[in-house]
Amino acid sequence: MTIYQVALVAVVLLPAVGAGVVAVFPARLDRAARITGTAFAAVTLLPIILLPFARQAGWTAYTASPGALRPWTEVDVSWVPALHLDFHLGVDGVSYPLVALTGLLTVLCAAYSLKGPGRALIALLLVLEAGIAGTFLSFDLILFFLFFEVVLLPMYAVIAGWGGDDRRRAARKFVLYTLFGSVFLLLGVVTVAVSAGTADLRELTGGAGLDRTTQYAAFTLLAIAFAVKAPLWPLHTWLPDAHTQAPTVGSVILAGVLLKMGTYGLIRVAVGVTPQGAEKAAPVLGILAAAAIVAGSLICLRQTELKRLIAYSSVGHMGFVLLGIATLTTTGLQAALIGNVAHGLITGLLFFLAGAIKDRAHTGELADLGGLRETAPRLAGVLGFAAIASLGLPGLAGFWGEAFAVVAAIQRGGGLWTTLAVLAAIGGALTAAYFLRLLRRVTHGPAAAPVSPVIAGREWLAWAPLAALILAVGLAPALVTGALP
Amino acid sequence: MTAQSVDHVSLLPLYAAAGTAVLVLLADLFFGRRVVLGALTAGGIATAVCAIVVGGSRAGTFCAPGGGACSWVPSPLAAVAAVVFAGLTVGVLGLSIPSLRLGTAPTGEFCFLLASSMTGGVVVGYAGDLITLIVGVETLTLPLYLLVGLRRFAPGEKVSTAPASASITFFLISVVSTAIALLGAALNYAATGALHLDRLLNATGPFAPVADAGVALLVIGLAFKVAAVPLHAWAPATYEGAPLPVAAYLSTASKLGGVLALAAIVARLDAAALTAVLAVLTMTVGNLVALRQTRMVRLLAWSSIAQAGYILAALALGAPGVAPAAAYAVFFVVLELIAFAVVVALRPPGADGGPLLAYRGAGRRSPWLGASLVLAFAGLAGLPPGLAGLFAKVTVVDALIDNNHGWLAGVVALNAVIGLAYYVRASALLYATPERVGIAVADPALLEAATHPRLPVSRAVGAVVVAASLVAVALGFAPQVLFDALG
Amino acid sequence: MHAVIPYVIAALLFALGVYGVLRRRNAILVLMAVELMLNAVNLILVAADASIKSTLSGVQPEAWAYPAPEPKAGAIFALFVIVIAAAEVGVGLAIVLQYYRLRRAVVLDEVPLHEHEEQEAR
Amino acid sequence: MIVALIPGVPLLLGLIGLLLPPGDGERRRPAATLGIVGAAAALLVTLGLLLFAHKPVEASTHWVTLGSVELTFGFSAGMAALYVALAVAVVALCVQIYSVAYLHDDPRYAPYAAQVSLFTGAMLLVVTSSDLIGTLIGWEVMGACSYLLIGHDRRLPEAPAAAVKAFLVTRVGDVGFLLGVALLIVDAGTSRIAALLAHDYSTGTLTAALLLILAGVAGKSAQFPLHTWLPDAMAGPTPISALIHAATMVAAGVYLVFRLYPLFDRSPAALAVLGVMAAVTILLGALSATAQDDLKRVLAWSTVSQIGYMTGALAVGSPAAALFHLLTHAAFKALLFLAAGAVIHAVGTNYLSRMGGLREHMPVTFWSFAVGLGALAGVPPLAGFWSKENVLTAAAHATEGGETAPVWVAWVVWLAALLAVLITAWYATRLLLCAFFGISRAHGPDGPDWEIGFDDARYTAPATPHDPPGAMRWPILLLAVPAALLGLAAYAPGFRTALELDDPHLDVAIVLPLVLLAAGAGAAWWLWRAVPGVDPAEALGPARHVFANGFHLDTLQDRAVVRPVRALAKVVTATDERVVDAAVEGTGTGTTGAGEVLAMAHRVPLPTAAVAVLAGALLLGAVAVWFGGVA
Repeated sequence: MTIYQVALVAVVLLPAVGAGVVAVFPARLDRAARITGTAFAAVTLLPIILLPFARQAGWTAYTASPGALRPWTEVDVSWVPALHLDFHLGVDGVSYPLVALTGLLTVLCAAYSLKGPGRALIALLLVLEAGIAGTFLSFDLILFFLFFEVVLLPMYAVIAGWGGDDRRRAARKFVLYTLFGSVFLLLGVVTVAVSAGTADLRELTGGAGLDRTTQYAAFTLLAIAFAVKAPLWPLHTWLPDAHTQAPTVGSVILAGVLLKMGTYGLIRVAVGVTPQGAEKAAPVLGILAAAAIVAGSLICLRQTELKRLIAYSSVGHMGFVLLGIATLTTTGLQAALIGNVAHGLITGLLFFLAGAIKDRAHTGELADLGGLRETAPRLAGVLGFAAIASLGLPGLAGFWGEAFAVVAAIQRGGGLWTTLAVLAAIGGALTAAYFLRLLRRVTHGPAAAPVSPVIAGREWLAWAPLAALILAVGLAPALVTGALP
Repeated sequence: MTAQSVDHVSLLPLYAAAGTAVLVLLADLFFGRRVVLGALTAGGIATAVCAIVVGGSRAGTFCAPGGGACSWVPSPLAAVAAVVFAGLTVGVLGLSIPSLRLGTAPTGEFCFLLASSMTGGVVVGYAGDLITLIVGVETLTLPLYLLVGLRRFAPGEKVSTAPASASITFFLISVVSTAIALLGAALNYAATGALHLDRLLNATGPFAPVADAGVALLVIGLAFKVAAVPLHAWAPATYEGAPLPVAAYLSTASKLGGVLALAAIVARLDAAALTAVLAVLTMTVGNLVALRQTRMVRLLAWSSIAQAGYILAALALGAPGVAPAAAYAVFFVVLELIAFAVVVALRPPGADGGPLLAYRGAGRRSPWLGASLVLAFAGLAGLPPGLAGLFAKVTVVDALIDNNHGWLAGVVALNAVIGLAYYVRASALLYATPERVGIAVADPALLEAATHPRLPVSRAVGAVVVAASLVAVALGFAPQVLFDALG
Repeated sequence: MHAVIPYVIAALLFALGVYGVLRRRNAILVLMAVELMLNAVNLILVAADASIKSTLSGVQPEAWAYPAPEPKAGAIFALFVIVIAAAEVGVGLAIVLQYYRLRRAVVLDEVPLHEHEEQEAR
Repeated sequence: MIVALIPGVPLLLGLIGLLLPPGDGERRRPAATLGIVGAAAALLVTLGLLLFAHKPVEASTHWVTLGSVELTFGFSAGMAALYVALAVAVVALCVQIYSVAYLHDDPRYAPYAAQVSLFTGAMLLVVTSSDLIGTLIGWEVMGACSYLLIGHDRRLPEAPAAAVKAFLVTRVGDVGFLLGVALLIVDAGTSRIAALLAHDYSTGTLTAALLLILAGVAGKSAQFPLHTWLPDAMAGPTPISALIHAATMVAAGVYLVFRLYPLFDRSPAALAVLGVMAAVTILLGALSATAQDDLKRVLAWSTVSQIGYMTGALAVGSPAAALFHLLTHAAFKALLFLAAGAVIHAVGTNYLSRMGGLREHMPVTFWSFAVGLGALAGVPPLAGFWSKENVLTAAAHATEGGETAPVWVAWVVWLAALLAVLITAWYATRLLLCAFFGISRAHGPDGPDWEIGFDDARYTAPATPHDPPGAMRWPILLLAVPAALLGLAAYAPGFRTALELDDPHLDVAIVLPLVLLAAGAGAAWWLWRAVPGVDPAEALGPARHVFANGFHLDTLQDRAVVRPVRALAKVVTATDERVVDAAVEGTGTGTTGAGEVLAMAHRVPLPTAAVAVLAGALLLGAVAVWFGGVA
């Protein structure tokens, strides 16, 4: 077992063990438990940093053809042969940025919670990290499903335990709706595994061993599952409620990486395993993605609550990612990958900021906020930065995914895709509209509630890396797609 | 007629189980309570050991002349079932110890009945013909009628008729179901002349309708045992009225017995349509009604009805569905036992399950018990961290899709969503913060601690919780062990 | 025909039993109705023993599909059913007695299936 | 890679500046230093390249490959680009220095200075980038900076709205820009401008792409119909107006068309659209400028009109004339705005109706204004005269045919441009007269009032208006030089070759515009003399209202775009809540309801239950017998 394989397993195992350790700390050692949990999250970054050194060749541009899946390193241990389940982990250029993002956001959230509401939250964050990283690293379909499910209950607990006033309902909606999506994932995954006789993604990628009909059926099932998670309009309504009610760190993880499980799954599993199905369904997916972009933006124009607005903005942004995937061109898929990471960084930052604003002003209603640049200029500055990044300003991370989703749609050509590109571009303009409306309400205007301008160290700690990465990815998108041509 | 040669070795599990019953009876006559309990525990363990020693590959015994059809057939499934029955018996005994100590039931009788029931369960697993099967099922069930109603009230304690009502409900409906099952077996016999399971075949020709009706009645009669909808009305009332440990036994061992009996039938006779209808009805109605339950045991009862639906879905496949159904049943009984064990631990000895609201905040007061219950609920819902439950669901769905029953797999999976709704509600309640009271209270947590004292957990109950949880975790991480044992 | 009469009687008996179970409110009488049903089963089993050979060999064209009928299996089954019935009656009477002791009645209308829910509704 | 320094230094210093703590007094010094150093460094590098580089400078490196599209990160600067960069850097430097004094008490000066740096850097990136994606980055960063800077003023309720409008309207244009760029890139497989210019596009693709790009150009350069943001953008601090109007932002569109001109030259349709757009814009801007009461709005509308001249020149096939006018315009418009800032600083209002008689108190400002307005109107020999003359000549030349654009387009542009000479002269004269001549009307009954201006609550207006302090005066004087003399640069061969400008030849054709100029100016003066102290704009009669409101195009835009979008948003939100989400919630409540109904059904006594159970058994048995045999 090479050091890289150890690292691969450690990425999943360390947070899980950390969660266990934090959970058994007695209540009076609460602070020690929280520090321990954060330390575990931080230590998990080490194997994550180690992983890219494992690659021999390039950063693999992703294609859905047989044999295209060439992991940098992998671990394959038989687990439950009766269910085609192997403990098969691997990492490549598609999954690595997301794993790194997961690790980063978890550390930031854990550190952010050091002065927060208890050790159980940190334990749950670690479980979430294990589940999400496991999903990204799974090279076995059943294992993928298993990890996909791991995050459900912890996320429910995070929302229901630390959320806002209406948290119960929101958490229930989240967990039931996403489980509803998982139903389709289960059926799809098992259909594929049963038809192909294996659940190994390396063998399955490219649609090997699946006939056309099976691919159609499986893609439909898988696409619905991932569309719920991503979420794709009109399967998105769990998202605003969950985001509005979730605590800050919950929203960050939810928007930052949890949604990415849907898009990642779409790229790796749905498109990867059932390419013929994807080809057939691409127009539908594209239309829905464009609808998500436009509808998400329009709905955002009417939102009156800060976190709800940001939540709906996710619908629009993930629409761009899905549009990129739907084109099925390499450009589109790579745009989707960058868009994934960018959205994770930007929306993560936005939710941190929304949390900071709500903590200070004790309200998230746009009507009750205002004049933030007078009362808390730095907070307003970072918020402005995040908002401008989110509306896709070139030079910042958000640009690449959105612009090149449009480019990919044009590349695909034909009346339909050109129309979709136009709609998406218009959606981009609308995105600017609602973010400017947000800024105008929150930062401009007369100062409303008295807001403390002091920004705590933990807040800087959480914001600074994200802001720096937004700029870095914006200037050098190769950070996500790989440095090599 | 020559004397049959009997392979006593393969009968060892039966001897052990039946011997346990006799031993318990004797011990009750001559020794104190401790010895009785010890005898039953030892007997249970002995039965499990015997079943493992005999294994699943020995030839059958009590065979009809001409070879082939035997009445006692060791099989991997039978061995696993015997071990599970023994384990459940010991577990339920552990759960009953606090209330037995309190004297709510006569120890000797209680233990004897439990041992008898275990014997019946073992017989069902090994049964090779319809007679043995039905006798086994009856042996499993008959003592339970009594156990359900076996409740002594201390002087001064408020006398409740609930156990007696539960007992009579269970008894009457169960007896009717037995009659129906027997009628089915008789009609089938009349049309095909087959009693040995190996000789059961689908009928053709003019008597086929009679045989079909027989099979249907047989399946319906046995479906009573697993509380399949629409033959389920007894279950919630009975669980609710029965003492908690007995309810645990009803929803685990008794259900497992029903599953085994059904599996024996549907594996050989075609009852796919009927079983599929039963499955869909059972899981849907079970889950829907469970949504509205406000009492813990009723919630568990309805949820276990729904779970039976998933098992029936696998059984609708016929022979290929037996192994998945059995696997599911084993995962299920382990998780269900945890759930009941935690409920017993959280309630005062001899109390009933109580309303759900009584569990508010229990997970914060007793973190370990709370964690176990969450593990059980998550598993029953089919989600991690209850990996055992997840694998159970995957097993069933895998089998259904593999055998072109995708639609049924879809129904199963969708029902899991409804199921999660109430499991998650119950789990969340465990960690809910204290309810606001009308009067101003400085610290609601203190008030809650005062009004909801943390009850001491009996060592036996704790041991059951720990053991069952460990088994669930182990099965979660190594489900292949079970699949290997069943295959 | 040879075996019609026993079957018809059995059917009538069973139906009578079912009717009794459904209509009777007295637990003892319900128990007896169940006994009727079980006896109907016995009748079928014993009658089947007598007619099974002709059923299989006379009518069945591909008789090879069925092994030779098991000798007197029905009668043996009937014996077991009688035992089961006896056990059930024994247990049943015990339960009914216990119920009677507590409620001074054996009327089944009073047996609720939903006792506790009403209290909770408050 | 030295070219990269031109945009790189201001951008980097701008980013660093954003991190500085905002504050007063001594803490402003680092911010001011960063801002001035950034602009000065860009200026020096540009000057160095202009003096020592003899051929176009290029440098590029591989950036990222996205599928089949390869992006490079590169810079190139031909001589023309360097001249534009020079103009940008000079204006930016002036604005930075000027702002130190203009915003001397503003607590948010630090982010302001940093944003100006970023703005400058972004414009320089547009100028020097050799890659369309780089251009796009600069293009959009400018938009964002304009948003931030226009919204800078915290005491103006309309400032945030104006900022949003500026960003959004340009962003709407950018939808087209992005799509056009995407079309170009996808077809060519690269985003290097040189490769794009050499690529052989089909007519359809090219026309579509260029028309889409024109939408972006219209947005950025405030061309009809996307010009509406520019007058409102006057809510920003005056130095920012100078920056936006003179060198950055509005110039970017013109420069982009110039940069891509080889492509435009292949598409008559695109040029025709551009020409019509230019003609409409020239007249629209000029006419609207006649009736404004707000000093800055007059200048703003004049910018709209002057940019129209540039796009008109492009349309009629003379990018050189366009660029020349861009440079002279940069000089005189920067001068005008900075001088206007001085006026506003002195009198505390933007409104011409409150000004008057400033000539005596503010001689420096007056003469700067006079030079600026003269250049704007095209009075010889000031800068504007030469460049405008070039545009008119080019248009007249194109009316004879032989250019890519259709002849009728050349006619339209030429006529519009001529007519606008008259109007420009009129409103320039009016502006000068109203502000600097006549009696002083500085204060209303309640003293100075601060409707629009600069973000400085602690500023107290002087008792009598006077010329601004040195930090504001010197930039004005510095800019007056090119505003007066840049036109003569057309005689400098180096400059001419760099812009590929024709030799200046003054023939009889200049008489016509000069007559028009004289007529316009004379008319204004006559009106002023006829009824002293009354705004000549009164003479416009009922048209004044229309002109003052920019032909009500704002209202039209509101009715045709903003309200429908809002209504659509309302409908979509309602649909989302009442249909999509309601379906989800409905499923939930429906399931729970079904559960309740079923639970109710189970609350029956034992005998009923027994009947039900047996009935169920019977039913199932029947099902099994009827269907089971088949299955």
